[in-house]
Amino acid sequence: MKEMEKETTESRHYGEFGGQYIPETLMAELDRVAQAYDHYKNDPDFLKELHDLLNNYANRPSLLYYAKQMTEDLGGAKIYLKREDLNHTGAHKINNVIGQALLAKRMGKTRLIAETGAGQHGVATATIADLFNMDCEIFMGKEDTERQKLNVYRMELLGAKVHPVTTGSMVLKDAVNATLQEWTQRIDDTFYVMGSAVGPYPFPEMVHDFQSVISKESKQQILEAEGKLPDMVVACVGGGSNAIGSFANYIDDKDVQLVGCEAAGKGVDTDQTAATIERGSVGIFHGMKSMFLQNKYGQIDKVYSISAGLDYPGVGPEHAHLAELKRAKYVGITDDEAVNAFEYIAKTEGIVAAIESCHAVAYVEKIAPKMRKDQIIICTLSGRGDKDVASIAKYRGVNIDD
Amino acid sequence: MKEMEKETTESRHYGEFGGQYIPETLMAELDRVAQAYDHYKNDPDFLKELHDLLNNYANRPSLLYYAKQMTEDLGGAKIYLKREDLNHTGAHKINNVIGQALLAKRMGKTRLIAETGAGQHGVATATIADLFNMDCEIFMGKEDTERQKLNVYRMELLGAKVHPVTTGSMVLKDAVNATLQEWTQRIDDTFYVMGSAVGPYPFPEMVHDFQSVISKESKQQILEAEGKLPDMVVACVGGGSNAIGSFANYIDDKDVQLVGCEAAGKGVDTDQTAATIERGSVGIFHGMKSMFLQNKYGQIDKVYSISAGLDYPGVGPEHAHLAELKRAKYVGITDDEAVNAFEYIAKTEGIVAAIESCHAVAYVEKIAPKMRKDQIIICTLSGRGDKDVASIAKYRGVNIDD
Amino acid sequence: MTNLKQIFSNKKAFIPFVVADDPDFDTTVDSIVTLADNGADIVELGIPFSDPVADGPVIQDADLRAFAAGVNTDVVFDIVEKARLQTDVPIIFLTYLNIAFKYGYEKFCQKCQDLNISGLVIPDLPYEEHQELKPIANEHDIDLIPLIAPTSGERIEKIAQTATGFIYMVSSLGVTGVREDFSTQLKNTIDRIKKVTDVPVAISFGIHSPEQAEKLAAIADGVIIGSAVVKIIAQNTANTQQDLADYAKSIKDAIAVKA
Amino acid sequence: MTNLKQIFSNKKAFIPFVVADDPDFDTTVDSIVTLADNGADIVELGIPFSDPVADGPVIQDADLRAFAAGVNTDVVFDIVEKARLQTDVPIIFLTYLNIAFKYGYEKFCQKCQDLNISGLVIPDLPYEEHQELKPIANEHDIDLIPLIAPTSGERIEKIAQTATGFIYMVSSLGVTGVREDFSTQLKNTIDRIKKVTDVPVAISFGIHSPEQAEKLAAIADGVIIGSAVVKIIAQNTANTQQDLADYAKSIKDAIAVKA
Ligand SMILES: Cc1ncc(COP(=O)(O)O)c(C=O)c1O
Ligand SMILES: Cc1ncc(COP(=O)(O)O)c(C=O)c1O
Repeated sequence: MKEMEKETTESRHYGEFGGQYIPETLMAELDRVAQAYDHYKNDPDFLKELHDLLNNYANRPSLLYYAKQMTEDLGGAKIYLKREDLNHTGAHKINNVIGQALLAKRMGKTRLIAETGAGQHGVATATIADLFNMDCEIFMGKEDTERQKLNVYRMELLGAKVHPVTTGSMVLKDAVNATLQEWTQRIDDTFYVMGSAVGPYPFPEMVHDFQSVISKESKQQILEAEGKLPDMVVACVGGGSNAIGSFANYIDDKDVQLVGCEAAGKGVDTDQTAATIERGSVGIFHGMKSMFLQNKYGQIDKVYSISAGLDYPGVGPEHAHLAELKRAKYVGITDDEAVNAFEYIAKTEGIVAAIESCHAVAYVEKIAPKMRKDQIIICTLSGRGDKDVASIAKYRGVNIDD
Repeated sequence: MKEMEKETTESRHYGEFGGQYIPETLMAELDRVAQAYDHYKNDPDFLKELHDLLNNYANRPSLLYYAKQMTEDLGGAKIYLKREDLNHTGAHKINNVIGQALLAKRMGKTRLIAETGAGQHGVATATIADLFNMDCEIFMGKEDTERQKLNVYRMELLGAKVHPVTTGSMVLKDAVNATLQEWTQRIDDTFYVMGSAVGPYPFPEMVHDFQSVISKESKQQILEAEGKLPDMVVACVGGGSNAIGSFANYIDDKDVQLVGCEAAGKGVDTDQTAATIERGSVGIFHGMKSMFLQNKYGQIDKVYSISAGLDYPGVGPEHAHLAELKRAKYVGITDDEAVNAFEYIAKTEGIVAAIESCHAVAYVEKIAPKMRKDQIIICTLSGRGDKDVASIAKYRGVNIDD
Repeated sequence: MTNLKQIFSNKKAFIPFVVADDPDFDTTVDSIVTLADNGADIVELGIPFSDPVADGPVIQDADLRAFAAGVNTDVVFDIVEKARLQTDVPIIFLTYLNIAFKYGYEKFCQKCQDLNISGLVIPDLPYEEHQELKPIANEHDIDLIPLIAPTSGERIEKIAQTATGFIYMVSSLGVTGVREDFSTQLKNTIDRIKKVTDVPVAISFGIHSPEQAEKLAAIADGVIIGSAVVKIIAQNTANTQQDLADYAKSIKDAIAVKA
Repeated sequence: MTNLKQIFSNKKAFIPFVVADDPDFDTTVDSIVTLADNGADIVELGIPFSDPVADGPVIQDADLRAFAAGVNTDVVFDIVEKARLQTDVPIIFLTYLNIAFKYGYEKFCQKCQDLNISGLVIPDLPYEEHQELKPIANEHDIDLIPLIAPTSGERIEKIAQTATGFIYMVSSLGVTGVREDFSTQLKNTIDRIKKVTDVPVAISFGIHSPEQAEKLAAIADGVIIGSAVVKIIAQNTANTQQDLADYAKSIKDAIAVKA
């Protein structure tokens, strides 16, 4: 966990981004979390338990899989897939949740709260709450609870209480609002498990650190397999947790291109988009200064993507900074491109990948043929796509209702 | 793969069970399969490719997970879970499919056919067909295609052609019939990938061998973790593939109790059951002599279980033999018990396990408290339960339709 | 052993197939008698099985009609008993092994002997397993009629050498059904059989018209006609027995010309 | 700096809160004037934000009504301009930082100064980040009014020491709303504040009845009443302005007695 120490120095801000724009009611608690994290991130005992859980519960390390069929079919760069879909609960989310929940436990908390959009982060949080014998309450936009009844039931199955949020547009951002409010009202025994690399310091840092296991492993794995670093790392970007985890250990390797794939929805230039970095502007929301989709008066936009996990009007501050520095590049991928990629990777590799992850796959399909055969791409498959099969069928006009 | 050589000697029959009760049209091809398998099972090249795929595609070895919460809650034997649910595609089925498809490839076949009940084996077969660039056709009872539209779409997504079978009761056994018929009509380029440890020789042997990686790993893992063998190994039994794989490397260790959990449906003594060994009688069907649920004239019964994967009127011949020898014990677990176990393991360990696997978990819940704390149970979690959440909700009267 | 082999000695044999109890008890009795009276040399009676893997849709449907009528193994025996009051035609059973196994091989064969059943055709009992039934059948003067397929390859000689009664030759790949073309391997296969045995060879699967029957009778010792006969019975009209009689006669004539 | 601090010098201040453009432009202008005319010492005007994380349902609903009326930052400035024709009551804005940020801090503060806005309450701008706005606000004679909560702990002194205008004391855990009980830590917190600064302390969050206002005014320098006022406006009847006037008077009376 060396990279942690390094990456976290001076990370309350990332250039002009980041910070702690959060009600005073929470500030003292945020300080406590930050201090606790500062302590535990260097605590051998904490790190041992974290690694033990990552390996023996989350099923890490995840495979770095050489996608032979895709590589041959696309006829350019060699493609490796970092298989976060093979984690317990089926996505990268668990890496972060284990870390934060472990910190909560060390801080003496007995109750976890979290926001969720489609339910992935809620399920991951409910899962770890079981493992740690903690109470768990999940806040989810009412519209999302209705679209995702199955995931609501799944969370309840795992023993979590799910609160439908009826304020605002009743989707993910409103769930974040509600979770923050809940935290305001009860901090003594409660820890807010943030679902992505967003929010006020120290959340973006923690999430960065806990997810950086992705690139820590992939770097080792690619060196073993190929004896050299990749030329490009590609990951999808919702709040940016799997992407920052995929990038972290390559940020100082200037020759490694970093590409984040945002959800362009119906198109970057339409209203139905979630391409924050391309289409958004600097703003302050959900505790951080970063890029947001917002109108000229700073009201946060409703956003759209076929992918529930990318359907967020903001992005983690470190990504905003990497974009500004041009250290990473951010591209929009439309619903159509992502759905095509979903089908493509299923047919070529036999992998049903999350529609979120397929935004990254779609970019690989575009870029790999333009690269040389001795070049290497690592693409993070952030999750599995079982959850998406029904909506892809609907998108294709196939009726799959029972 | 040493255990392969050992276990397969003289396994055309298992005591009075097994054999090759199959139309003459298929016999020569079956012989070719048997001969090819006899050759390749000792071929270092074949074994190397097999292991490579198991490790780098199927995500093996699977975790042997110490279920601390369950152990503490039940207060008896130490419980370990063999986590086949963490395999790519989410169940043990892939182990076998990789093996058989690899054999098919070596035999020069270019087309895989398979039966499927709920769709698990069909999805696994379609997946590997993608990887090997083979054609794939799946036979599925029409009733099942209607109950499992999502899995039909999933197979199609993977590029397989799904044939609804309209003969007989239009469920799993009819799908087996139809696949056998299809094979009869086209053997030159086609391999029938059998989905469980059933059918005529050499299928039960092959499936045994390919699935025995489960116990090969678990034995090594438990010796590392505990320095001794388990006292009991528990697995659910549909056709018996995950169970035989879980038992294989312990069969000669007479002190290790082996327990197979059958689906008792509404109760072993009701008509709505699939508890083949407890309720069935010796018969000859689907190419094998084994135990079957049938009437006194030998007509095969309609069977029932909440679990689509255990809803089969027969069982693999090796299990019939192990039952006869009393080397393994077979117990019926009702729908109710399985659903309770589904909820129990979700709440205690944060694992949403397949309803099939939960038949084994239910037995562990009963037996562990009666065992000493220094005893050890290994329970195979044959698959993950994402596919079952909707039907469990329905079973509990919760409406989850979109 | 039985007299099955003799039947083929001076003519090409016509062996129609009927599913027992399709669509009811009396019709089957009538059908046996009609076929016997109109040229059938042997009647093959199918005992329905819940899962007839070796049969095509026409016979599967007949099985379903029989089950709807309440068929079971004892009912089939009763049908034969009733038919035996009107005809002595040689009868063979086609059924799946589990039917005989569950009845008890000994008891099943005893019952067959009592009813003067000459042979058993069991599609899911290949050479490798036939020892489990053959000795018992033989004790009761019943031939276990083996099947040979164009795909049998090296197995042909092995199977033919131990055959008694006749050999049931599967004429084309796939399950039973009415087909228009036949395997070209057919002649070769029969030649190979003839080299090792003088047990007659009857061809099944796919025969429909008198022309087809004639063509196949030229290379074999008899023809087995299943789906085409079952289809006539399936019509289940007042004319069915007459149609059956006409059809049987047309086949018998077609193969008799060449005899 | 501004004259905000002075307002508290000889009385307990009454600071009602109104959401701008709820339910429409004219009502807000009227409400400001009514409150000013009936005892409000400062009017706190909320600029609606799409995601008011620090507000409870009553104020969230008011925001929605304002958005329905087409509110934006410029509209809010227009409302103040219109109200300024009728009243000189000190006005402060409550808004979220992104509203000011997106407008441009400089431009936003200039506009405030032009309209004689005395202060800004920004719930998502804590001490740690306030340097990004405070210098600009101060240049334009605007107080950045800091919040202190019972949970602020060690932060109390740090925040109080740099406060200008007044301190916005959050009286109970949780978001804004009408509550019946108040934190017992309240008095202690105020004592700690008073030890390090003479900047007045006004209490917000949860005040509903004149009795509550009276009780809190006893320990603080002023009371801020949000949800209770917004609820009256929400009724939106012909009597609303009269109700507002009556309510303002009752609060003013309650706290005046003790002054
Ligand atoms: C599978 C998957 N990938 C990606 C994301 C996007 O989140 P992030 O950008 O934080 O990785 C989500 C969020 O739910 C997800 O479930
Ligand atoms: C998860 C799972 N477990 C168990 C089974 C039962 O099969 P078997 O007895 O061959 O392991 C199935 C069959 O579909 C399954 O999907």
